[in-house]
Amino acid sequence: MLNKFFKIFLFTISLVYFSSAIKAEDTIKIAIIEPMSGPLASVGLDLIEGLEFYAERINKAGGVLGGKHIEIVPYDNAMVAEKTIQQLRKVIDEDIRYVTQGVGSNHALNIIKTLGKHNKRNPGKEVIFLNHSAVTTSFTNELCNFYHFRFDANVDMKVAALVSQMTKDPSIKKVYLLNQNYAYGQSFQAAARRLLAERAPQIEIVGDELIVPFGKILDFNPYVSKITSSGADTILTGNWGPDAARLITATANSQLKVKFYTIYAGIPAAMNSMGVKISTFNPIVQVTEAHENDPSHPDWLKEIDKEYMAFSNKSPYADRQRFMIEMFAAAVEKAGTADPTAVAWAMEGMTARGAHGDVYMRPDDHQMHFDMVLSHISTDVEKTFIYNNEDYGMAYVTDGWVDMADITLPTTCKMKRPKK
Amino acid sequence: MNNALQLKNVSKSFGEAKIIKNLNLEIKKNERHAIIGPNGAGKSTLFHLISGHYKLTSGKITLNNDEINNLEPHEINRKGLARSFQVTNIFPKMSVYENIRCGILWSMGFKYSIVRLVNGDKKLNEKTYSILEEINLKHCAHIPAGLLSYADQRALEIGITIAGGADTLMLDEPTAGMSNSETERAVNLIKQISEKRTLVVVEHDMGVVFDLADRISVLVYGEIIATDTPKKIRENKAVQEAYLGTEDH
Amino acid sequence: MINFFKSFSTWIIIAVIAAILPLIFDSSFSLTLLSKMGVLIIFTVAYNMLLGQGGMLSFGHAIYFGLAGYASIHILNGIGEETLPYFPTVLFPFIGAIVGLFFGSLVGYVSTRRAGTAFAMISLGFCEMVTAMTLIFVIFFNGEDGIQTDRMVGPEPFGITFGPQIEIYYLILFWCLVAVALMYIITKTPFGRMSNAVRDNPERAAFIGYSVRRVRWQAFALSSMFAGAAGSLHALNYEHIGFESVSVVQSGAVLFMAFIGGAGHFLGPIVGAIGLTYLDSTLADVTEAWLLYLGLTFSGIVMFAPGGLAGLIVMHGPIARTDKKLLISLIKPYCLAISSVITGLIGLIGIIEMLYFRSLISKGEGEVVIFWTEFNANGIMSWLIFIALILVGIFLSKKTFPLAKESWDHAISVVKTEISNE
Amino acid sequence: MDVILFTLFNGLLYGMLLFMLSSGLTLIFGMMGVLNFAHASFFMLGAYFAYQISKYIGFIPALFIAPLIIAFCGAMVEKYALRRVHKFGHVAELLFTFGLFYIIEELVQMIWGKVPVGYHVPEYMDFTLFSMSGMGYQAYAMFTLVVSIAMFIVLFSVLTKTRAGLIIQAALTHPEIVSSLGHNVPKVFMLVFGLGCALAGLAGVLAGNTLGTEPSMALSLGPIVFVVIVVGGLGSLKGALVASILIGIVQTTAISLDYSINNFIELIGFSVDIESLWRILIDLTISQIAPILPYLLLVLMLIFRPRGLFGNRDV
Repeated sequence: MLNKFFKIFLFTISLVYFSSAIKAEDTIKIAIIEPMSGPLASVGLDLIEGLEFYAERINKAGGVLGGKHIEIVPYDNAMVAEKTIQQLRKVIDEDIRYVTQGVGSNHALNIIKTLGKHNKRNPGKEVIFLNHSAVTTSFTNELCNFYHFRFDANVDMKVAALVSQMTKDPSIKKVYLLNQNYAYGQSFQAAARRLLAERAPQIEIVGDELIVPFGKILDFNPYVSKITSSGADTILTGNWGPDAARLITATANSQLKVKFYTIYAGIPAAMNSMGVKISTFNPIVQVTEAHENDPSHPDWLKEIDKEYMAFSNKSPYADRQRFMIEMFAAAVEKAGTADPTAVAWAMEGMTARGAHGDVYMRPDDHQMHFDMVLSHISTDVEKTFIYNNEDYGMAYVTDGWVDMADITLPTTCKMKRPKK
Repeated sequence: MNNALQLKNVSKSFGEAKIIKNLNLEIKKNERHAIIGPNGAGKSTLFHLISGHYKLTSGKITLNNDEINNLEPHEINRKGLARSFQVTNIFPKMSVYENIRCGILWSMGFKYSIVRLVNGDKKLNEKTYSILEEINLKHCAHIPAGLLSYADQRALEIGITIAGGADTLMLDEPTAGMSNSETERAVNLIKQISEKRTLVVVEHDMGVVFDLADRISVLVYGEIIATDTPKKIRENKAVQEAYLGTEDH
Repeated sequence: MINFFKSFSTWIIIAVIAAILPLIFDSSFSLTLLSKMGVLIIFTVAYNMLLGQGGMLSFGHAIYFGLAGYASIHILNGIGEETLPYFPTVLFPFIGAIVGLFFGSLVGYVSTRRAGTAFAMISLGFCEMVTAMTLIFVIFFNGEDGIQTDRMVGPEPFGITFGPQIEIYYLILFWCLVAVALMYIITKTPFGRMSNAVRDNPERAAFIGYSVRRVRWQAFALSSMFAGAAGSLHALNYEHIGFESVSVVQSGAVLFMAFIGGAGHFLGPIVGAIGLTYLDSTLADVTEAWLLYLGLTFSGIVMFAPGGLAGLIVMHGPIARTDKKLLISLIKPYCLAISSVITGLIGLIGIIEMLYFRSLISKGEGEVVIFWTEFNANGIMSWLIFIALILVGIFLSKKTFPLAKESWDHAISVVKTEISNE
Repeated sequence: MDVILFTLFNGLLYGMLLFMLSSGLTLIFGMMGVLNFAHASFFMLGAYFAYQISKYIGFIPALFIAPLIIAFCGAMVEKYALRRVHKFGHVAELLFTFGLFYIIEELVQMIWGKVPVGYHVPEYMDFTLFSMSGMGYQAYAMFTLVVSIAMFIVLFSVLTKTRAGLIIQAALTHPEIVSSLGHNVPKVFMLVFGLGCALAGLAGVLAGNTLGTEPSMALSLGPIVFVVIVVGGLGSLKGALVASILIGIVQTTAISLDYSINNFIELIGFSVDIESLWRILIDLTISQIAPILPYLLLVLMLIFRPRGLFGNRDV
């Protein structure tokens, strides 16, 4: 009986094996490894959809290298770190030389480490990691790697942007730090402490709290009462997901007037779950690379946004995906080949058009630099946010721009480069 | 000091209800001792107390002059006391052979070993078959125990009970629910196995009791009202009133 | 000697097949997958020492798997940084086994007093605590990032560096065979037999001289030990360990594998580990609803075939032994019943896929590919087709199932009379 | 004084939420022995149904209709699935509900998507009723508190005063008794399971809008429910109430305590100077480990007092 089972097993595995062996030569493939199942699947699927859209735009405009198309190949990691490694090995097997990922820094870290070993052990078969959203600062500091490029600002840069904006607001005198007790939250906390001391010594830190992450805390009232008694006028938090939504809801329900300075607390899914009243009760300030209602939003980008809307029935949110693909296409053109090493050389120091001036890939650490916009959620907007045809009835209003120079931080990266 | 089992001032309460009240009982070595009494007299509770299933509220129990009232069931078993249950209590998914073999394992010093194998052990095998023979179940050694007839399952349970080599056996209603011929077979089996052992038996069937027992104790509402030979018990007025008398109605 | 080979022939065949496999599937992904199967086979069989052999349902067995992984990674990193003396990579499962045994003995001691639902709850409580700790004690667990390592450390005996995946595969294969063989032998020892006895009837087991708690505790500790060995190999395979590996999710996964494969039979968990690992790695790329199918399969197995897949096969053992013809006579009614179920399932899968598409993706005109065919999730026709398939499936099942049951009853009654005649 | 009162009140609010969540499971587990792993899933379904219903006909109708639908779903699960599994024992039932947990989570994602849905507090209850030491309390929170207290009173009086309740009570302490009373046991079980699920659903309706209604809420809430029923004691409604409030107050108090072992050591006049692994252990404040405390309580309770605070028999 067991032998029979093994035969069936052999047969199916061979089927899959051979079906995946078919290769198309006239495309440049980019593998994207994101959650397509499990609780974060919607985030992953939206990102995949976005990348497919931007790649398709390049292809419609004639592709790269005289007609080659960029093809996005999705892989599911189900938010399990081991599966990311497993899928990455599959990507390498299928001879895909570019891989992109962004949800979950632990997954990005695994890709960096695994590719580091692969690229060292298999010269001539290098794979480039285009990191579109994983923000752990160390990826472009001590962990930096020639074959890793980050297109989003890292935690320190985002905190720097938040702090720069805070210094512009004289009403901010007392700030309360509240973060999740794990790697990301701790690095947010450290950066906030450091940058507040450096750039805004007049602001007093009246509370500094680490909480157990990932929705384990149901009741935020005790925290709200601590914040109330501390007399804070601003909460600086890296919280995301339910940890952010419940904090903001509890604050609004107890009528506590504070400002929130956040990275992810105001993302579209969060603002919909909190609802208009809570999202706008206190200003929830967040930092991004662009948003639709910004007065300086360029016309060409508005055109692309419109196309995106028609394609996906969603308002655009992550402009970094656009400039990542555009820069990648330009780098391939510049290198004149799809060979990863050449493309990596080409991408160093490259610029591309951004929503507020050019975006710039710093060669020292492969960290993208760009002006960042601070905005808060409001109902008083020209274009409300739309997700799968559902109108959220609110969107973002610009508080101000932070110049690229203000968030350019020194890097500790000592990159080993291959020969040209 | 010829007592196999001795109970001194034993009491057991469940919350407010006192089930066993200050009970004293002596069971001599190698005798067949029956405990009788009306329903709810506390016979099963008494068994559970002796075998360590329940903990005493107060009092003392000794087995071959060793105090056992604070021990766990398996420790009491290792001291040489084995019992059967009112409801058939075997390993229904295992074969008859394996049921008996499990019963022998501890007495042959296998303990919790993970380095010895049971299948190839000749001594173990022989002992198992000798017990199967004793209880007349050799012919169906490799049938799952759950498929046996009721009477055979009871016989198997007695087999498990004696397998460990205990010298004191306690049987809880061994013939309950059996037909006449089955009962006869069971009584013969019990007589045969208790030849060199001490036997304590709870039984409702008076025929069986008077046939089997050397001495009888009568338990009524948690108290022993008489302990004596069958003949004298039959003549005891108090017993007749409390127990046997009710049978006549 | 010949007898020895006969009784082990199935095992040897499996070992040889497993040794040849990487020659056919030499891609890094297939090797990773095969290695993962090896690791999970050890873990699942170890888990089944509790669930199947000992009758204890644990929602927290990943603790020992994961902690052993963390320990191995730390030691590997220590060797790499030369703060720890060299320890041969081949012997790493021993480290995991020791870690697993230690924690298993500790937790087992307090949690094995009762079996059943109380035990399940304690295990869940421990699992939640340990998972929370992995996030809080960053210095040891490194939070949600987990820890990476490089398995190429120390000297290279015979030129084996354990860098290439194929070398890790053979390492895992070797330990998988050793561990599974050991666990098989354990079922034949006095402890193994008493473990089953305690599962079936703890009361009776106590009255044949065995401490029920001690047997359970020992089963728990041994099971944790093998789970630890698997955890070490897991860490070597991925050169990474993360908090998922100690979480309820990992514990649930191993429960699924053991139970769907068949907890009552020694080979069941192996079948489950291979099958689910394979499906998990391939189906998940094809459909977003993979977890729903898994949940449905699991609940279906609990309801209709509590013996799991292995149970279904073993169920036919007596029939095959009595008369091969009887078995053959079952094939036709079975095929009819199975094909009617499949008809209904195709319909159900179609509906699920279209619903998923509408709620999650919903772009373009609504083209969705199901069973290599394009359907329109917004068009009424495709819905009608799949609903019709479900109805046909139900209708056919109503006809064919009684037939299958009748043939089964007939076959089993023949077997019963044969037995009683003996 | 103010702080203590305030902490107690917050603890009470949180505790009553836990009570609503777990009272249903106490009934189910106590009477049927079924440890319903999917109990929190019914809570989640309650929130989603309430979201859908309140979108069309308002919150108050949802408060009644959603639990009824859940009760029906629960009863059907019992009738067509659990009853089948019953003969394989309690562990099999637990396994089935474990599978059910996955199924409900995926079904919810299939119908409502994977992002949180916008289920909000109704406007007419969204105002500050009173404030205490600077913190405002929303009318809705008080409404929830009143409903949960009413729920306890109604349940308690039904169980102690009515005939049906007495039968259930009897069954909670002596499960074998019901059949000997000649009652239709499967029907009683079906009703109890449906009722238990409905209670979880009601909790979902009331709490979904403040906790956030999303597919992962069942997973994050599930284990805490077990803690309450074990600590409270098997089948004891009173126990569930006390345990819920106890856990609520313990958690709330723990969060407001920023003390670590190190603080304590310093307080008694020593200073510890260790780097490395153990440093982080002694620097950890009570507020940081607050969420682990319930599970610690669960494990300790099962080890040292398996019958819980008010139970009559072991788990």
